[in-house]
This record gives sequence, C-alpha cells and structure tokens, in this order.
Amino acid sequence: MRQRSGGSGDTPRERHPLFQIDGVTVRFGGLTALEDVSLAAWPHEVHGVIGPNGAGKTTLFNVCCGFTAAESPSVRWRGDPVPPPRPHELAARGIARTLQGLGLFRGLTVLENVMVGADRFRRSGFASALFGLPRSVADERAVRNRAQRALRDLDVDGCAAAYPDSLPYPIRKRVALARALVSEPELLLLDEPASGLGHDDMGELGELVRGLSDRMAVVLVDHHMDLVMSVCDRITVLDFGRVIATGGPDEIAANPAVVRAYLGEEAHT
Amino acid sequence: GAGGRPDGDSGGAETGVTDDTITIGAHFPLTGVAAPGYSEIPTGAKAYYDYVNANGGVHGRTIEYVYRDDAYNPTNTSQVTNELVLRDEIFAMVGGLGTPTHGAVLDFLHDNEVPDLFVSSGSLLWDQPDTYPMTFGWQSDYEIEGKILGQYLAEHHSDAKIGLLLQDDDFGEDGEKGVRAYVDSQIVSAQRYAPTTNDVTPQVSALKDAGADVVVGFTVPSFTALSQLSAQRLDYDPQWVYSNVGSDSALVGSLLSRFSEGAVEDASSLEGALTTEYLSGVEDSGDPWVELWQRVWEEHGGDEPLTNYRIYGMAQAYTFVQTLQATGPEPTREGLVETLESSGGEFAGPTLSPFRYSPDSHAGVSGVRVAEIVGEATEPLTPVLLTDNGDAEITEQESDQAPPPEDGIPDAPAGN
Amino acid sequence: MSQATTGVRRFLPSSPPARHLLFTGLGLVAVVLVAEIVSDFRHAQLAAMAYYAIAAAGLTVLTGLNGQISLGHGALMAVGAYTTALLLDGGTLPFGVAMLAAAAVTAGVGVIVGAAAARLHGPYLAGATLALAVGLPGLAVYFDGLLGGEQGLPVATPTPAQWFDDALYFLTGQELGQQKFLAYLAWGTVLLVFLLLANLMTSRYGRVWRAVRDDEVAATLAGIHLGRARVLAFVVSAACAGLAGSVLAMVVRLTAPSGFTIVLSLSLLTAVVVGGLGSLTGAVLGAALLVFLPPAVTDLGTELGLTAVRAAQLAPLVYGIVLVAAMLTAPSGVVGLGRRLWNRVRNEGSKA
Amino acid sequence: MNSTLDDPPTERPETGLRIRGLTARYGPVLALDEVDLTAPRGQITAVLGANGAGKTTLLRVVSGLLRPSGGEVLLGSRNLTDSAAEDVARAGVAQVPEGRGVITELTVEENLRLGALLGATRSRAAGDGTPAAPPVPVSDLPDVFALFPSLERRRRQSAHSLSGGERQMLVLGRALLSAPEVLLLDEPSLGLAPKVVARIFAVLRELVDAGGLAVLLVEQNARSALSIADTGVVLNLGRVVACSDASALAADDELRHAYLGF
Amino acid sequence: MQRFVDLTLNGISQGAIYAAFALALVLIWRSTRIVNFAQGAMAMLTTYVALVLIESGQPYWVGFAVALVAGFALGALVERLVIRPVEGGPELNAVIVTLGLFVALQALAAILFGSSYESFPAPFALTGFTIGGATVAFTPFNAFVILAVLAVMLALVALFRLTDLGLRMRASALQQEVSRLLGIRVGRMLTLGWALAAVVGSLAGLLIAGGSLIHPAYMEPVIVFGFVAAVLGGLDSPGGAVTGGLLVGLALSYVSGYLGSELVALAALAILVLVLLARPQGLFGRTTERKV
Ligand SMILES: Nc1ncnc2c1ncn2[C@@H]1O[C@H](COP(=O)(O)OP(=O)(O)OP(=O)(O)O)[C@@H](O)[C@H]1O
Ligand SMILES: Nc1ncnc2c1ncn2[C@@H]1O[C@H](COP(=O)(O)OP(=O)(O)OP(=O)(O)O)[C@@H](O)[C@H]1O
Ligand SMILES: [Mg+2]
Ligand SMILES: [Mg+2]
Repeated sequence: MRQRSGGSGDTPRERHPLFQIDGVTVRFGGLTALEDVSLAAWPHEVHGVIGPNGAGKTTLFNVCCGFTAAESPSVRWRGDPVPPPRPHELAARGIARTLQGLGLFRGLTVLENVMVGADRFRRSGFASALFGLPRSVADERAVRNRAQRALRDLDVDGCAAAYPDSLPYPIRKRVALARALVSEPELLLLDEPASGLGHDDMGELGELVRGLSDRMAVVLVDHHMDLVMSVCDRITVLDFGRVIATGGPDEIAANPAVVRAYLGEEAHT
Repeated sequence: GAGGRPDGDSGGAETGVTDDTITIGAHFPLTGVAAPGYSEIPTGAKAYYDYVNANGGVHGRTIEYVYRDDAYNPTNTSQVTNELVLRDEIFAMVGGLGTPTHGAVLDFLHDNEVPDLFVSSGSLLWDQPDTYPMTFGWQSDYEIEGKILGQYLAEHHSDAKIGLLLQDDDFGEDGEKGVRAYVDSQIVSAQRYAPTTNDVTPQVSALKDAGADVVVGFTVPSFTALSQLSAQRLDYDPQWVYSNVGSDSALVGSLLSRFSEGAVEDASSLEGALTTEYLSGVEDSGDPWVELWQRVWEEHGGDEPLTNYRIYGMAQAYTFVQTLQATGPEPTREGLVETLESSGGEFAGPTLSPFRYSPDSHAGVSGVRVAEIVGEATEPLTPVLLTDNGDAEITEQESDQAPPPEDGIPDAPAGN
Repeated sequence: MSQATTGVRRFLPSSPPARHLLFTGLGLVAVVLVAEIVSDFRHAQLAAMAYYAIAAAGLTVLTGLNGQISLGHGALMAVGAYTTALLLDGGTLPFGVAMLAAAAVTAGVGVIVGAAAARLHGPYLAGATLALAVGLPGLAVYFDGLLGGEQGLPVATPTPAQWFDDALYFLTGQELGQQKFLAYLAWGTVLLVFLLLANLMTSRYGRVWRAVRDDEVAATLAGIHLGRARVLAFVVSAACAGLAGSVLAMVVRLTAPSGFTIVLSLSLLTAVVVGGLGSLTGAVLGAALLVFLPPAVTDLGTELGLTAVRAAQLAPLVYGIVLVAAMLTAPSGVVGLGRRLWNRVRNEGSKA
Repeated sequence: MNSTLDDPPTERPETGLRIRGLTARYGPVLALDEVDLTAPRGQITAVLGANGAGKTTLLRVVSGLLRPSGGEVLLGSRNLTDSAAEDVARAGVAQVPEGRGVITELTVEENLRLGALLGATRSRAAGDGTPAAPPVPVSDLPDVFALFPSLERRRRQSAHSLSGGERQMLVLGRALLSAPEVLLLDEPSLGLAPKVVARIFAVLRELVDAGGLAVLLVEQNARSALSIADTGVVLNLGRVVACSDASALAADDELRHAYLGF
Repeated sequence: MQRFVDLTLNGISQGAIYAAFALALVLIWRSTRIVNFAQGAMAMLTTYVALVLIESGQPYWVGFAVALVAGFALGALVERLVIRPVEGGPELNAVIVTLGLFVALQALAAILFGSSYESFPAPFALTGFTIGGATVAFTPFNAFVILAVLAVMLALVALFRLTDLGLRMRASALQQEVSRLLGIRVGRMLTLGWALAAVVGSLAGLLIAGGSLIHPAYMEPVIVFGFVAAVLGGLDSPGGAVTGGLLVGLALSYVSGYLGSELVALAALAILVLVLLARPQGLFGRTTERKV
C-alpha cells in the first residue's frame, strides 16, 4: 500500500530537520491549547499530526505560521535558530500552508488565485506597474506562466478562467493546493486536505502528497486514517495539547493510548 | 446673446435682455442646514418682481427672476452660477447669498462681465471697485454695524464689562473689529462658535464666567436663540446686544416665546435686548414701507406669512428695480454699473440710510440705528448713524426717510 | 454577435498597458469631439463631472478592489484643493506642478489615514472616516490666517500654455475659452488618472488588493503584508482624491470648508456604488449622475410649475429615491446591470 | 402527526419523510432530477454519492432553503413542499448544514440555546406541553455536554474560537436539542476524529431505535454510513441510481465500485 | 471652577443625547448588521409628527407617545419596503440605501413641514438647578434625558442578554440561513429590530429637540457624533454606546470651552482614532482573536 520514494523515514539523509519548533506552549485564557509541544519536519518526509478534535493541531500550525503567539518557542531552520516566523514572511521563507477551510479568493479567477500564490517571484515595483512599463508586463507574464504550470501539474488547468464558487468541491481543493505549491515551498503544511473529498479523490491526493515529498517536507493534519497511515513516514499524536505518541504509522496504530484517545475501537479498520 | 432687437435703434443686444424681458439670477441655500430663513429671501424678491411685472414692468419689460439652490456650498454655487450665466444667460446676478458661496463666483462673474449686484452678505469683499468693478454690496456691512454698536456702548455702558459672542467667520470677525474700535478696553471675553456646531453653552458659560454684564452677539438667528437658551439654562442675564442679522425679533422672539408656554415660567425672549436696524421689519406695522411690503406679499406672495427675510428680499428687489429705472429704457451691463456709481448714492428707498455707492465705493447701506427690542417690535434709541469702514467718524443722519412712492414702484428719474 | 466581439478583440494589443494606452487615445479623441461641440455651460458641467470622476475612480479602487469603505474622501479632496490654492497663490508656479504637489501631499496624508484605517473594519472604518470628513475641514477654520477660515481661499485660474492654445486652434479651428480650457484640463487629468489606475488594477497590485479584500488569512499566507497592501490602496486613492480636489479648486476658483462637507464624501461613495463598484466606467457614470441629475430634476420641477424653492427641494428627494431604487433594482450598479444585459443579448445571439 | 411511542415505525411508514419526484435547478443546471425517496421514522436512510451528486441540494430543498422546480416533500400527512425554511424547522425537520452552521459570534451556550428554543416552540405548538417528538436522549444542555464533553468546557466561549471538529459537534448538539422528528445530516463526520464519528453514529442509532426519529444521513464516507443505516440511496448527477437495504448495497460490488468507491 | 463644572455638566447632558442616538444605532446593528444612516432623518420625521400634534393643542406627552409609535411603524415600514431586498447582500448596498433614504426623508420633511426653524417644547424646566447659590448648566430636562437614556440602555441590555427574543434577533442578524433552519422567523425579527431601533431613534430625536430648535436638518450634527459615539463604544454594546456618548459629549464640551468650537469635530476625530488604534473594535467591542 505504501509507495515510499525513499527510505528517508528511517535513515534521514540530512543531519538537521528542515524546520524544527520546540517548547510550544499556548494558552487561551484558562485553556491550555498546547503544552510544550515539539515538531520537526525532515526534508523528503511526510509528517502526520493527528489527535482528537480540539487537541491543538490547527493551533500548532498557527504557531508555526506566526498567527498565534506561543509562550517561548524556539524555531530552527536547517538547524540554525531563527526568530519565530511572521505570517506574511512565510512565502518568502519557503513555507506554504493550506487552510482547514478553503481560503480561496472568491472575486478572483482560478488562475488569478494561483497567481497571488506566485507573487513572491515578481521583480518589478510599483512604478513600473503604474506606468505599465515592459518590465512589469514581462513580470506579469512570468507569474502567469508559473501559475498555469501549477494548475497543469494538478490537472485543473481547464478551469483557469472560472471563479472558485462555480467549481465542484474537489476541484476547489486542488486549486487551493496549487496556490500553495506555486510558491515552490520547501515546507508544506496541509490542514485537513482530505476533508469533504470522496474516496477516489482522496486516493489521488495521497499519491500526490507522496510525490510532493520528493521535493519538500510535508506536515499533514487529517482525520482520515486511511490517508494518514498510507502517506505518512512519521506521525505525532496530540491530545489535550500534549504529544502522547510519536512514531511510524504502524507503531501509532498499535499504540493503546492513541487508540483510546483518538481512534476508538470501531473505526480502526 | 438672446433676442436681438428688431427695431434696432440701439443696435446692440445685451445678454439677458429682450424686447420685453430682463432675466436676472441669484443663488440661495434652498435646501440643507442653511435653508431655514435664508430660503425665504428669494420668495420675497420674487413677489416684488411679480408685483412690478403686474404693474407694467420696467420700461415695458418684465423681470424674469431665476434663483437656484446652492445648499450653501461654494462648489454648488459655482455650478449653479455657471448655469445661470452660461445657460440661462442672465443679465445680472442680484442678491446672491453668502460669503464663501458668493466668494467662489466673484472671479467668474467678473470674467464674464456679469454685473454682480447687492450681494446678500455684509462682508467687506464686495466693496473692491478696482478688482471687481461690477460687484456691489447692499446691506450695511458688519464692521460699521460693530462700530456704531461699539460707540453706543462706550457712551451708555461705559462701566460695563463687555463680552463678545461671535460667529467664527468674516461676520464675527468684521463685527468684532468694529466694536473693538470703541470699547476695546472694556471687553473681558470674546467667544467664537463654529457655525457647524449645535451647542453654544460652553461659550455662554465662558462669558458668564468672565463676568460680562453686556454681551454683544454677532450671531445668526438660530444661534441667537441657542445663546438665549443657554443663558436661561445658566440663569445668566446680561444686557444682550445682537447684530441686525441675528436679532430678527419676530423670528427669534416667537421661537423663544414658545418655550415659555410650556413648563418654563420665566419667559425668555429678546425683550430688552439691543440691536441695530437698517430696514423696518414686519413688526413696525405703522411704517409705510412695511405697509407696501404687506400689500405686495398679499398680492403676489404665497400663503405663508410675511417675514423679515422676505422683506429683505423685497427691499433688495426694490433697489434693483430702482437701478433699472435709472439706467433707462436701453439697459446695458455697463449702464447698470454706471448708474449705481453715479446716482446709487442718492437712491431713496426702503433702507433707513443711503448707500455708499460711488466710483470709489461699492459698499452698501451706510448706517444703522440702535434700537431696543420691546415685545416683537423695536424702539429706536438713536437716530440713524452713518459711518464708513476704517476710522471714518460716526455722524447722525440729517434727513428723514422718504415714504415709498404711491404705486410702490420706484420712478424713473427725470431726464431719462 | 460574439464573433463580432472576438473579431474586435483580435485587433487589440495583448498586453493590458498597451490596451489601456489605446483606450486613452480613443478617450482623448472623444473628449476633443465633445468639448468642441458643446456649449460653455456644458463645459462647466463636464469639468465638474471630471473632478467627481477622478475622486470616484480613486475611491472605487479602495472600496471596490480593496474592500475598505471610506466616508472621508471629501476631506482628502479638501487637502488637495487647499494645497493647490496655496501653491498657486504666488502666481508663479505652473498649475501642473501644483496639481502634482496636491496629489503628493494628499498621498502623504493618505499614508497616515491609511495606516490607521488598515487596522479597522466595516463600520469602524466607516466611523473613523466619517469623523475625518467632518473634522478635517475644522483645521481650515483653526488656521484661518493661513487657510482663510470659513471664507476660504481664492484660487488663481490656470491659463493654457501658448502651444496648447495654438495646437488646439490648429486642430479644431476654434478659440479656446476659459471654460473649455478647464474642461480640457479636467478631462485630460481624468484620462491620465484612468490610464494609470487601469494599469494598476490589471497588474499584481490590483490582484493583491482583491485578494486582501476576499480573504485576509489566505492573502497573508501568500506572502502579502496586509497592512502595506491596505495602506498602498489608501494612498493611491488619496492621491486621486487630492488630484480631484486640485481640479475642483481650479474649476470652482475657491476652496472653503463649506465646499467639503460630509455631503461631498457621501456623494462620492454613492457615485461609486451606483455606477458599479470596482469599475472605472462606473466611476464616470456615477459622476455623471451627481452632476446631471439634480439640475435636471430642478428643471423638471420648474417646468411642472413648482416654485423654485419647491423644485429645489424636489432634487434631493428624487436623488434619494433614485439611490434607493438603484440599489434595489441594480445592486451591482449601472455597470453590473449593463453587463448582465449584454450577456443576455450575447447568449441569445449565440443561441440563434 | 402525533404518533405515539409504541407505534412500530415500520407499520406507519407515512409518518416519516417522503420525497416524490423532486426536481431542482440552479439556473440551467439540473441538480436534482425526479428524486423519490422515503425516510421512515425509526430508520436511518443514508444518501450517498460522489461530490456534486446533488446530496446537499436535496437537503436544502427538503429544509425549504431552496425552492424545488417540481415534486413534493411530505412530512407525515403534511405537505412541506412550498413551506418556508422556518416553518419546515418548526414542523420538526432539523438540518445540520454542511460546513458553516455555527453562529460564530454567539457563545457555545447561546448556539445551543437556539436549538432548545426551537424545541420549546415545537412542544408549545403541540399544545399539551408534552414534547412534540418522542423523548430523545438529548433533551437539555447537560445531555449535549455528556455527548460532547469538550463543549462543556467552552460553554461561555465564543463559538468563533472553536476548532473545526468542535464546531461540528456544536451544530449536531444544537440540532438534537430541537427535538426533531426528522434529522437531516449533511456530512456530519466532516472533520471529526474517528472516535467521535463512531460515537455520533452510535448515538444516532440509539436515537432512532428509541423511537420516532427519522434520519436522512448524507455521507461521503459510504462505508461507515452504510454500516449504521437501514436503507441506502445512491445519487448520481441528481438522479437516484440505487435504493435498497443498506447491507445489500454494501454487498453490491458493482455499485460500490461505480459510485461509492470502496 | 464654576466653568469647569458647567462644561462637565453640559458635556454630560450633550453626551446623553449622543448616547441616545448611539443606542439606536447599536440596536439596529445588533439586529440587522446594518449601519443606518437614515436613523437621524427618521427620528426627525417623527419629531415633526410630535410637533404637529403639540401645536394642535395636544399635551406634550401625547405628542411624545405618538412619535414613538410612529417611529415603530416607520421603522417596520422602512425595513419591509427598502431594507429587506438588500439584507444579506453586499454591506455597501445597504449603506447606500440608508443614505438615499436619509436624503429623501430630509427633503420630504422640508416639503411637508417647510424648512424653517421651529421651537420644540420641553416637558420640564429649562433653567439649571441651583447648587450652593450658583446655577449650573444642568436642567431638570437634562436629568430627564439622562434617566431616559439609562432606562433604554438597561432595557436593551436585558433584551439582548436575558431574553429569548433578543437571542433570536441577534441570531437573525448574524446568520439568516442558519437562523431559519432553527425555526426563527427571520423576517419578523429584522422588522422588529428596525422598528425598535426606530423607536429608540425617535426617542433620541425627541430628547434632542426638547427645549431647542428643529428644522429638517437638525439631526445632522447629532448623526455624526452619535455614530462616532457608537463606534467608540463598540457597535455591539449598549453600555458602550452610553459610555461612548458621554465620552464624546464631555470631550467636545471641554474642547469647545477651552480650545475653540471649530476644533470640536477634529477632537471627535482625534478621540476616535486614538481609541480605535488601541482597540480596533471599540471600547466594549469583543475582539475575535482566532483567525484561522
Ligand atoms: N482564540 C482562541 N480562544 C480560545 N480558545 C481557542 C482559541 N483558538 C483555539 N482555541 C481552543 O484551542 C483548542 C485547540 O484548537 P485547534 O483548532 O488547534 O484544534 P484542532 O486540533 O485543530 O481540532 P480539529 O481537529 O477539530 O480541527 C480548541 O479546544 C479550541 O477551542
Ligand atoms: N449555488 C449553486 N449554483 C450553481 N450550481 C450549484 C450550486 N450549488 C451546487 N451546484 C451544483 O449542483 C450540483 C449538486 O451540488 P451539491 O452541492 O448538491 O452536491 P453534493 O452531492 O452535496 O456534493 P459534495 O459531496 O461536494 O457536498 C453540482 O453540480 C454543483 O456544482
Ligand atoms: Mg483543526
Ligand atoms: Mg454537499
């Protein structure tokens, strides 16, 4: 079932994780959403984060993206300490994320949606856009080409001119993914990419994610165990804001604490 | 140019003048915050022109009076003046209202050589014959009014502490200048209110705090009323002195007296306040001019009552008809200006004192008299006092005001 | 029918800026044609329409593309107008420089206002900008020594350069009057502003503004600094307002606080929405509504035999009713309505 | 409409929800094409189908949010076809909408109170003070909190702060509080942890078995849906392509591969 | 010192008026998520209704009550006829509709009642209380205004916090579709919201008019400052509206008294900007921290 592209899970080719965050503690008033959680994303690896609803998965992503401030996280990028990221700097740092909802721009066509994702590759400035200088035109063309390529890669170039609302849900999910991928990230954070997808689409998504791990590190949150178990090299399980288990898919599936807190007996098929 | 003259005895056709009509225009705030009161002025003027037209017009021509709304916004004034000048092709602008509003079209009217008569504002701007040779003021300007009030106070309230309540524009500023020329040292506080506000209690309270026992207000009527209400609230009762603009006792008094009908025992009206006059008002029922206005309004006005604003409009219209009569049967724009410069100073009319018109001056009425408000009417305290801007002296007017002509229409002077 | 449109499209340049240049050229021809045909009175109306159109175009970028409501653009126009009045006062500065300076100064104010506005949303932004519209003109009264108080500052009228006069005479054989010159000046500015705004709207900036409007979080994740994008939109739109104020000052020849009341700000917003939010064509249509509707209603009222006072009161009544009716029948503005009709015609055409 | 508890549901099938020849369009798009189906009381009817099959549309038409262009919707003897959404809700049809059904500006408790209010309205409308629907295990707030403990701790928190799964729980709890006769669930498992899904399905089964509740369950997750459903209906491109016993459906390999993908 | 006391008391009584108006805005915002720019014009219209009655010889309180009833009817009518179609649509469309309504109603009043100043009576004395021999800028009528405003505020808080009706109204405003699925008659709630807000607005109109002058545009300054007050307090909160109103009233009174009245509007701007920079949701507005 697993189509691993390399043995990266067991013998990392790199000495350092691409991205590492340690000691994440987040409190909302009296509620502790995360307590001393760590997460490391290795290149060429798909890392799953699972856990019950409200365990803090999305919050952890939010800390990684700088949307939520944690108490004293230490962040490393390829082993070097860096300041905690700020949301609008992520794209430039090579981090992309999809949202638990869709987060598509309703007033922009599919192509434009993806072009926004490619914004970091532009080179010309305000004046050349204002006066319509050739530099800006060329720049615009380049960004458009990138976006078209990204759409083609995900097989949704047919609806480039459509507006997101008019498209079926699975297509929209792909567009959202295309927008994340067009920025050519090194780290991709996927928050529930499979929610709402049918069986076939989920299968394709799994293959796609595996394919992506050749090019980048992927961290994935989802509640579909089929998907998580089949694509992840390593899994972290959160419960009540704490890490209760880490390990390969098989270890996790067999971990009684995980079964108790998350999987339940029945769904474990 | 509209309508050539077929009999061609003068050859030239003047814009806005045809064989049987003369078209003139004006701008007023007919809507918006400034509309109350001011929007009545053109209705008065219109009634008088209708009256004249019904009685044969001026030299055989009827007067077509077009007035447009500018909502007291200079941008709109500019637009409606364009409309009046370029589309309606008026012969002259007569009585356009407001300092900032009319200020916006001074240059335009000048460039298009449109006579700009009798601006409805007491600003000094209209008296610049060198820059604006076709613009004329009409009413007494705020400075001379201030001077005459100042002199009166210096004589009759020489020990008083004087406070000033001033509208924060040229009206208050010019008035203050005039008052200070005589009683500068007596002034204990000068409070200004922005015409856009709706609350003058802080200002009145400051005057009370400064211990002013005479308060001179250069206020428009609504703020006169508001200042009275604020004073009543603070139980503050100085000797009030209001500029002519804001002392319309018929209006303000009736507004205020309504409050006394209710739970307020202490009737607050303008009783006993001092003011100035350059025209007789509705309440002076014995006055022959007022009788004329009442007749005109009954015949050509609407159902609404005659007010001092309407009298103002009629009096202004009277002066314009007078000017036309004097200009003769072939009115030209230059002729109009010439007439005013040469003989405008001698016009006898509804104003208590003559105009200051001459080749060197386009300033309006030369003087006012100080009066006390008694009930809804006024009782003169001084003869009509004449003066001019700057340090011109104040003198008493010698002659009495002439009554209106029998038919209520100014005669064409002999020789024309 | 659709073939006809694609046929036309084939002859259009493919890059947006080139297309905009072409349209501007066509616009210029249209302006000259209209200006040479109509009367001086219409020139004055056209000039008025122009300054509304410029300000509305700036506002439509801000509100339509970036989703920020501003009820305070009238105050920004005042900044441009006062700047122009002060700079033209000496009589030595060319009016073009004064206009540029007006745009620049207002853009500077736009940075400050925009920085505050960037943190606010919906009614909070509306409230703050409303306070701006009402508060800022107070400065002119406070600094009455410099800014002329309630009475305002007179503005020197610009005069055409000799070459312009000559060129136009050569082209049309007609004299260039003051009104006509102002109309040319105003519409020349409109064309220029529209050209630049169209470039921006089709560039990445337009796209980024729309993205920020639609989804802040997703936009941030795409690497967009929300605050910067918002402030930039505000600055661009403020510069337009400043330019509009500058043109207004020169056309009206006076700049006074009473010319920049809240009514002006609200009119601009109305023009933008009724014309069609986010569209430059809509801005022009909205401006036309502001200039031509009230006098038309007043005239109609007078013709129906109403007194001038009644007719004048009729204008705001009808104006208000038109606003309500427009929003109920064409919620996407005149441009949106046109687009819908056009699509229907085209669909029927292609079915046939 | 006032059926009694001891009525075996199968004997009075007309007491559930019946849909006859239902057709709906979005402009030119035909989203539902002559759909017939029945959701009897005391049963779970699963509606399955790929993305875009028309499942959500079906529920929106039933709950009155969308006007059908043909066909009818009957609740017991009552015709709900052209009723407004609020009247359908008051008649006892509760919908758990897909995605955003939480009023995020209200607190968790206020959201739940809205459900309870509808329940109270319904029992008042029934006249005699007894609940309009048979007693269900979830009749007040504590019951909801027992079912979804994580909501209790967030009771006074604004619903905005909830996680995706917590929101889904909130909407479910709210719908149950309205004491519905028919429960329309649009992908209730969306974003929920496997354990919670299992619990919810078990609770549903319990509710249905306890008495008159009819459940129309729309699910992507065909396998687990069929495992608790009595009947399965498969939609494809707005049409019913199969309708039979849940276990039979699950066993039909051809159908499974063509439409259900497992 | 006397001056300071006077300015303070005057600020409080002016502030109460802004608060009354802000309460109406808050009510409509909470129950329909629309900022009603026509609120002032609607209030002006009903105040004229009261004036016509009072001038025809009816007692003040009859005019007062009829004006409130008229406000209720007008609010409901306006919502049904012109607001309903734009509800749930783009935010700006509703803004433009209320602006259009504002302009039209004001023009209508000018046509119906003429555009001149009218004095509007007050039910209580208009001379300030005398404290320690000095008369202060606070009249029995001012006291009535403040009591009325506080009563309305408490009523609104109770409505929204404690009653089911309030909860239904809020839900309808926030999510129409979900509310309908919960059996709420959304249309009725929205109409009710407008009607109640128009009653509160009419009350504000009457309180402002009392013992002062009215004309078709008399509400204009109040609209601006009332809106500023509502935004300052956080549009969602009745308590915020009253706090905001008093704050604006006091600040403007001090500015007008000590600095100059031309700075009043500018001061309002300054306060608003300062507060909103620190709290973009207003003083009492709830912030929604979670974005993702
Ligand atoms: N701004 C906030 N204020 C208060 N509580 C919050 C806030 N944000 C998140 N929480 C709480 O923190 C907890 C963790 O939320 P988070 O969204 O990370 O959960 P999750 O693991 O992603 O769950 P799910 O699988 O349901 O999406 C939740 O219980 C949520 O209610
Ligand atoms: N508002 C709309 N306007 C136009 N077409 C729509 C609209 N909503 C849905 N559709 C179309 O109607 C069809 C049925 O959609 P529906 O949402 O009912 O499917 P679904 O079975 O619920 O899918 P999913 O599993 O993705 O939720 C689809 O083709 C969809 O594109
Ligand atoms: Mg989550
Ligand atoms: Mg669906």
